[in-house]
Amino acid sequence: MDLTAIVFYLFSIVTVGAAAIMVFSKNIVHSAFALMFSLAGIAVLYVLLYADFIAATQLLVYVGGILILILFGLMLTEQAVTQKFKAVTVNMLPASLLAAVTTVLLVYAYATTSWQMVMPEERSETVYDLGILLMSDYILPFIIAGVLLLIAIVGAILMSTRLTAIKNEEQ
Amino acid sequence: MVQTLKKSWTTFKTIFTGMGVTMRHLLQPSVTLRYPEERDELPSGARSKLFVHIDDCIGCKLCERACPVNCIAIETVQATKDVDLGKTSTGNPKRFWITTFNIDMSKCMYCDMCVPPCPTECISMVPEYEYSEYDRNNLLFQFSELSADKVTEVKEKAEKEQEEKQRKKKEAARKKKAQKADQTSKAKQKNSEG
Amino acid sequence: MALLIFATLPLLLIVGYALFAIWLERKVSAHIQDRLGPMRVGGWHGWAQTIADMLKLIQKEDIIPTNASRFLFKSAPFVLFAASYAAFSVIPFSSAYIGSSINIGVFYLLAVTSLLTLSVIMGAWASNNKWSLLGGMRTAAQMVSYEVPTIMSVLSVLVVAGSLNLMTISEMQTGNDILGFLPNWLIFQNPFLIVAFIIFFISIVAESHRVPFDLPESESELVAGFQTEYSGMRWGIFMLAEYADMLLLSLLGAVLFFGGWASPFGSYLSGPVWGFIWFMLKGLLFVFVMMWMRWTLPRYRVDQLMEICWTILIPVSFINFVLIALWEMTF
Amino acid sequence: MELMITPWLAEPGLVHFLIVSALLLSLGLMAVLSRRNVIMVLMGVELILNSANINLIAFSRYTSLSLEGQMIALFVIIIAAAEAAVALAIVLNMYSRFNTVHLDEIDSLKG
Repeated sequence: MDLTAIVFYLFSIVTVGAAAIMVFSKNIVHSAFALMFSLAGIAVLYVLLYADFIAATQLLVYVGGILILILFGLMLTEQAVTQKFKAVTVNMLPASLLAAVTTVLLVYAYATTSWQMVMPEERSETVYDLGILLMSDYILPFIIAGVLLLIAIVGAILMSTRLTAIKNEEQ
Repeated sequence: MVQTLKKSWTTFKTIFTGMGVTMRHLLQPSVTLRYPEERDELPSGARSKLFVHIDDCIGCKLCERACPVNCIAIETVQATKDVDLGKTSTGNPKRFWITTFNIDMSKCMYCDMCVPPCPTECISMVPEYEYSEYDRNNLLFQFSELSADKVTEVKEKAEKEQEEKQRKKKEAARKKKAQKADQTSKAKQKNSEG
Repeated sequence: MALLIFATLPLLLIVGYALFAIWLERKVSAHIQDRLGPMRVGGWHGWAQTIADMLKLIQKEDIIPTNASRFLFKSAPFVLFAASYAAFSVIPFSSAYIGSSINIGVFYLLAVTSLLTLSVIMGAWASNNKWSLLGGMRTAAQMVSYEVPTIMSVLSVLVVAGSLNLMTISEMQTGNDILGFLPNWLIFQNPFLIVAFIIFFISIVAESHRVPFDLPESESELVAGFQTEYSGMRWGIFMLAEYADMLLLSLLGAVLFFGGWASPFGSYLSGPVWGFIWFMLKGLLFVFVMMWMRWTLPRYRVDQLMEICWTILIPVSFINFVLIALWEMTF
Repeated sequence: MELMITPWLAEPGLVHFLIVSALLLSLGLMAVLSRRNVIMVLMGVELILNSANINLIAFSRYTSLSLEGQMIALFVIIIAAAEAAVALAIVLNMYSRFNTVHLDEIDSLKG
């Protein structure tokens, strides 16, 4: 086994294990931190797939942004400030059945398909090519994504100001 | 907008003023001393530990009486006639053995009232302030230099002399009485004769 | 094996630097207050004081609160330190040493340092203590907010430099050609970069939570913020990570604005060893300024902190970014 | 059997990454279906998005998709960020109105 294989197995175990802890943990904040380890593991998998820029973006956006938002959401909804909080699960049987069936089907499909593979391109960097692509072929999605983010920010701010307005009315 | 710019300008200016002040203090020598190695000179007349030149003490007990907290304890024994205790450095003759001269520094409140009354200037406050102790009893300073044997000897002597004196006194008194009685009897005789 | 030695070099540097910086902090604070500071341990000006303190911390009992979430509580300091140590791998210490000369250097650094926020929340929540939680939430809010002006000012440097690789950025700043005597540092190449540098410096002070933005651990109101429940070597690692973070951001500022390992005298006094010395001097200068500021300025309030970020720094950094881009296009 | 599996395990290729992503997808599905807490459901959605991203990037490395796959993954990340911001604002609103974050207790259409 070479180093790549060792790193791959190590971090896929971390990723999947942390995801499992996230799903089955009783404490919802533990779930959130398990998600952090899972996302960081996925970033390492991206590096193994020669996608260094995406890996850094994954860390910056998911771990540094979305996860902190989620944690803030947890703390602000007063569910997580105490250790005693118990997570409630419903539909355990159908959910696990569905998940198991999905896994089996997908793995079967992946394993039996004969993929049209090409020899992996040895790239030293992706940033330059990604930038060229972003500014040429993908310029429209890029602008739309920017507008979408702007709208999302404005919407989120508007909603949270309405939230304070509602609270003030109540008082 | 103008307001904001002005505010920002004031912010920067005041920050730099403050940083200038701290930089000046960074460069100037420190005002503290590394205590056990370096220390300030005490001012003259600083009140601290009491000290007694026992050789100069004449046993007048003025300091004991002056002390408001009774931290000085003196016991004296009068010297017998056959010993000459000498003179103090100020020229006063010494007449008492100082058998105890204890100062309890744990009681002392540093009022300095014992120092001025001393006629021979033998009690004084010395510039020493590091005499903390683990045991409170160690703060009881004994200045008397007489050994226990000497003290008993001196006491016995003094008692003997006292007895002698008393005996003499008594004798004298008896003699006087006898004389008086003699005189009166003689006078009576004269009267009866006369 | 050689790789392992190569990888532990920055660790030695960080530990040595942290010992020195903590000593320096105490000396600077003492001298600013007209005191002397530690003088006894180790002879000359008490240089061994922090080593003694570290030995004491190692011996101390490691206390974990009964109701703490044990795994998270134990791992938080290590995640924090790992995040800030991972970021050191892209810092070019001299023209001969860089951990990994990857093409997305600055981006990677910013991405990895965003883990710091999470590990602080981790430790804060796991302590199960209200001071810790308040401090942790404040830290998270502060670091997330100040990441925006940091990234904007870094981006405006990247517009001028045209590369994300910190080694390339350092290399292009060697020599002194501007006006005949000024070194080719980026801050002299574009007048708007001075504004960008001021914004960058304010943001890194806030990101490494130093005074006047030390709300996460403001002693007088929150005991010690997120590290309230920590003791012994775990607390020591928090301290180490904090100082490492300070050095990391200072060195980043040195690379981005002041030429990294480039000598200020052109080719005179350059070379790998001198480069390392110049680089550390530049970084330590920023660290010293942060210490100097700590003993000058009072602390901001939480709402003031947020107001400075969102109403002044972020708009100014955006406008400045556009101006820098325009300047680059015209000249 | 052993002879076949060992070299397959020793060299991680496309299928290995796809299997990891399949596992993540089913775990995300599980979280979405079985938890009552809105934020937990959101975390499940993030996991599903990530499993899709692993697929995209794996394809971009091992097939002729080249960098296009990474490009799409980048847009997925952007959209996930926008989604998280809006979703959490909605959750906070919901909490202030219904005083709960359990999905099955939020059943009235009028606020």
